[in-house]
Amino acid sequence: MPREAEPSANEKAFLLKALQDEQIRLDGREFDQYRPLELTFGDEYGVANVSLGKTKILAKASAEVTVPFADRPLDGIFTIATELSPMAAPHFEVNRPTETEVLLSRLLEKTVRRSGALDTESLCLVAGQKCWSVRVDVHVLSHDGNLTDAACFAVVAALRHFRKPDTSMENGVLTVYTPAEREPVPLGWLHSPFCVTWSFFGDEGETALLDADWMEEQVRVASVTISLNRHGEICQIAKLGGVPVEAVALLQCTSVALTKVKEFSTYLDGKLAEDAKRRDKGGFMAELRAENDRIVG
Amino acid sequence: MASSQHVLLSPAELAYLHASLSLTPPIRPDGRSPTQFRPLVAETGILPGTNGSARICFADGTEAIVGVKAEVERTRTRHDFPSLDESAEDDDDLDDNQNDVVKGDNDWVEMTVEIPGYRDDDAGTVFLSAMLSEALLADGEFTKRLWINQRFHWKLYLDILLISPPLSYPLPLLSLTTHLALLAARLPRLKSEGDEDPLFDDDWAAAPYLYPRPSEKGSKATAPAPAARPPVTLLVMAVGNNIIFDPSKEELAVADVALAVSVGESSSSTTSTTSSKPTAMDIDTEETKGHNLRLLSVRTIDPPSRLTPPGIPNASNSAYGANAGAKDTEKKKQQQEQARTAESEAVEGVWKAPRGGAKTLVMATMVQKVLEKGGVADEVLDALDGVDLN
Amino acid sequence: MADRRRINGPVGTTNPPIYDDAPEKQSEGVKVARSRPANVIRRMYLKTGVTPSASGSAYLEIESSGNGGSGLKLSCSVHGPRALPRSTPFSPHIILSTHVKFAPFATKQRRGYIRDPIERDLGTHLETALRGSIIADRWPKSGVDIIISIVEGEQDRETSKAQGIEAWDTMNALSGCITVASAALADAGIDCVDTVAGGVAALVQDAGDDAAPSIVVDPIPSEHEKVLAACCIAYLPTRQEVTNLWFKGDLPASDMDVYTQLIEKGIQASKSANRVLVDCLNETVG
Amino acid sequence: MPLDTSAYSLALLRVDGRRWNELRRIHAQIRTQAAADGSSYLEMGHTKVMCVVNGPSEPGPRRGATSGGGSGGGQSKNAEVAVNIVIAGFSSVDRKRRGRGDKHILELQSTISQALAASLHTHLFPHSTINISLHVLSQDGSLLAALINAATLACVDAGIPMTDYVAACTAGSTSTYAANDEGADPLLDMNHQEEQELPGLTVATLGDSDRVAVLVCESRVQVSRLEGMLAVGVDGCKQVREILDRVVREKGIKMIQEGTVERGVGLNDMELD
Repeated sequence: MPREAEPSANEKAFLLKALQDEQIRLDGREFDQYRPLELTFGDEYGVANVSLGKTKILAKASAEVTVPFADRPLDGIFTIATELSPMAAPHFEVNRPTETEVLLSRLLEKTVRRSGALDTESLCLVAGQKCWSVRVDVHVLSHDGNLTDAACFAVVAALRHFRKPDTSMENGVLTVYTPAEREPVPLGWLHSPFCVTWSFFGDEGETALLDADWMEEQVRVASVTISLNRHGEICQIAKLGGVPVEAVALLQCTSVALTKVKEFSTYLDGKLAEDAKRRDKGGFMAELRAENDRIVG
Repeated sequence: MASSQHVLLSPAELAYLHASLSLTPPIRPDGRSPTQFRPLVAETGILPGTNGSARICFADGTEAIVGVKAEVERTRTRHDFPSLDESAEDDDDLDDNQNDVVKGDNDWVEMTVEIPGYRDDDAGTVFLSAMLSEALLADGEFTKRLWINQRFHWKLYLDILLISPPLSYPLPLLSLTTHLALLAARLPRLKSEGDEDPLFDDDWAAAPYLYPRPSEKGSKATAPAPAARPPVTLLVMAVGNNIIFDPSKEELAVADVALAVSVGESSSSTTSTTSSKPTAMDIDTEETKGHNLRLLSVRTIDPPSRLTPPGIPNASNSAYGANAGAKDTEKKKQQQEQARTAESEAVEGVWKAPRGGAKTLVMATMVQKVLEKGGVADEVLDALDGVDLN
Repeated sequence: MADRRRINGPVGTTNPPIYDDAPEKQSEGVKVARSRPANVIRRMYLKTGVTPSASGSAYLEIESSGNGGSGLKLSCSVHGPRALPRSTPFSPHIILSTHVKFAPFATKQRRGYIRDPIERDLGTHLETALRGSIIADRWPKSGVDIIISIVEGEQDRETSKAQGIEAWDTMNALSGCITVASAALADAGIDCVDTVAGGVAALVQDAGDDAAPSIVVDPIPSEHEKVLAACCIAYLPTRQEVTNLWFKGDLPASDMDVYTQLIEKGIQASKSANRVLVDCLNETVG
Repeated sequence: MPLDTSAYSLALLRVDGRRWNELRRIHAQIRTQAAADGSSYLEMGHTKVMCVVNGPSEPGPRRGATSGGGSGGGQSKNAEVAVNIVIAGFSSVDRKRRGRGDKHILELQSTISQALAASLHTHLFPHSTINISLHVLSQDGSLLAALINAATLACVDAGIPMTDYVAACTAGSTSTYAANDEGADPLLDMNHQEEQELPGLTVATLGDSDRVAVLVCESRVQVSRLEGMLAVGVDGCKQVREILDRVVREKGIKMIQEGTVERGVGLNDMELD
């Protein structure tokens, strides 16, 4: 098993000294500044490509009809699958979840699934017999720190962009329509949570940074991931151990996180609207119109 | 494998231990007699959230907790031949309700063993749990206790936790704890009748024990007949011809053979029903007053002694001049010859991991020592009787 | 644990069709009773060197009961002795690792690809049986893998799982595993003190309630009304030693004689199997 | 949400009769097991946990435990804190079996490991492992808090040097996330029923300070509620710390009185009162 390469002692010392004595980050960002966040959608519905600096994440949503769990007959199934492959960093192995992967998938689970962002009841087709199983696969293409925030953004973007096939129920017969028959419909979406991760440095965690890159993550002494939506609702907070941090500092982190989440939210809304405009050619009816371009042979 | 963890004893220590255990009578490192058990602390009913629970702490600090939990489960009707089942039994049902057959199924009991630091699909853990459940289910009587009516049964979950790190082979500890937990287990009293959906009495005090007590006031038993009890599994080992019970980790490290013997005790009433087979010996059992023991299972445990490092006899130890001046090929050949005999033949005072199996006679004696009247199983069961069950 | 490495079938269940005539046949109660004498084991076929890529291998087949059921077919391959991975701590002995796996199609109930507790349990028994026979200190710092696949587990088509005889079948499987692994070890040229072979004996109750229980070797559970107790023994004939003993059943403690007889019969069965084993090995050498 | 907690607004009493700032009964014991280097048993209400600590010792083969602190599997300059949690099948009302690969358990393990690694002086034991094994016998809310407290006690018993106690407790709020009422009260130490219905968080602080080692919130709650909950939680941690400290002192005094430990062997500053 290849071990994660550790930064050298000099690199660590340099980073810390710059941070604490000069108040400068290695890449020159402000302490509460994110790296440039970019989002592109794929040709298909439900594919979101997110890059945060050198961290790149692809999320793909898909849906299929299955049998609901016996103990929750009225709910659909919603799963988030995260896999860190050797593509992202050499120390990740397939089929052997590292701690990073477990924590990442738990965070996504708590942020998106348990906060009820997706209305799972709307996924039910026939109670106890048929339901949609919505699945988001998160692929980390490149790992340069702060996987959590990027992955969470990608998952939310992919789900909000996704359209599932339309269905109808007549006389007990369930019909699933192809995209050609009926325009696919978006998922029942309730709110959009985003993760904001603070990293702490110094003996008492007195320096707090947003969006730490890989190098900074190696040196940090603690971190807290706060998930919020733009209505100011906390969906999840996780400070899983590490050096203790003043409670007041955590409260400040939360309020800064709220402004960041509002920025994310606006950015995503804008991107979705842009993409919808690009796709909107008037729908199926427009295609049938005679004004369409004809291929003149 | 849990029995063969590393024993940190030198070959010299092993040889000494083996020698002292081979004496007649054997001298054990802690001065016990061959059949003597280590002292233990036991309590039951420690977890009010369970149907029955027990905790045992051995003198060496190993500790186990067992919780029994029961849930009502719908009995699956067999899909084998439904048409036959229904047509044949539907009309029977009406008049046969009183004496319908109480049947059990081994799936009604689920046992899990947790050993800290070991995965639950580790070979050793699986072996332990197979051994414990094998003994419990061997006579087919146990699952019948879980029968409620034709449509429902209790599903019994037995969770066996070893709290301490596995210092010695945990089998006897886990088995004794399970025994006590099952003895202390109670199921709510059934209020409904026949095959209707089961309804239970809320009064926990009225709940009957899974294994009914023999001499409770108000019970119809005229004589204090020995009641059925859950099985106990005992660890027995042999060094030479000496048979030693409840071996500690160090003793097990020099064992020639180790056996796990499961012994159950059935009440005389159930014996008479199960052993309608006229075995000649059964006639005596009916008469006896003591424990009505039954042999349920025997398994060989791979003794960790096979993995111990061997000592090197002086003859082949170069530090003692064994190889000095061995230059010509003649001598070398001789040396090899010597080495070979050294490898196969025991040298007094030099430890060698046991090879091969055990003589049948020794094995038979081991089992007999457990089972004989006034033997170790009798003693253990008597001692467990002394544990206060609340 | 979910099997994530393979594509699994769709969720949800379907009941298999049940044909009406099947129960008729069952209700007639046609049961093939045991035709062999009580102390004779079934015929078996053993061949070594079946897997060229392994250092040693063997194949064992035990004829079917003639009850429309299947026999036992086992294949064993031995890899090693070979160096242990560098991370393993020093061991003065060879480290055995045994894997017993039923093929998914070996029994009536489909077995998954991940080993279940029964298979792991069989592996432990096998390890105990073999470790007694191997001269382990001739290969310090090395390991050997013994892999057995049960290609066909013996099972009668007519008997259902409900009869609870599966537990006895595993004993027969274990005895086959021991014999075939012993042959494969010999084929691999790993030094043993003796060839170990497995044998099963059972205390059975035949049809008719008043018949006294009798002891038979190499029992086929479906041939008998009820199996009261059984034991599987791994025996080294020249040293007259037992390396593994597995007894299971329900015997009154006063019945020590029956227990002893059962063990003796088990040894007898093991000796018979050993004869086949030795013949097979002689054939290969000669 | 089957239960109605509106009763609280009437009498200001919670379902189990406590006021908003009351802890449940905490009962703890240390040195419960002879075989281990350190051990403890802790009850917070009906949540019952046992902890066994072994080490610092030579790192053995790694088996399923989640580790923190030293990254190099015991090869680093700091001791590795390996935590292993077993949640007994009988611990909850409805039996629910969790496998060892369960992500929730792995998360708990990692949290406890990293929380303790920051408080224990792991740099004193390079190339070694501290094995913490936790058993959950009964669950009634505040599980993570109980686990952290039990682990702290067991580490004290094992005599591993540490900065201070890591004490944990839970805090909640009477408002659900939807209701935006300002009159919502914070609650201290939630039981299982309250955890099911109300938003809450788990806080662990280091010793007497306001410094938060662990903060885990898994439910949806208005951001304005956070401050109140956090304040109550931190205050609760201080109370818990007092209780833990008392347990340790009482045990220490008893051991000196029984003559198990000689007074003065590294215990000079202990007051026998």
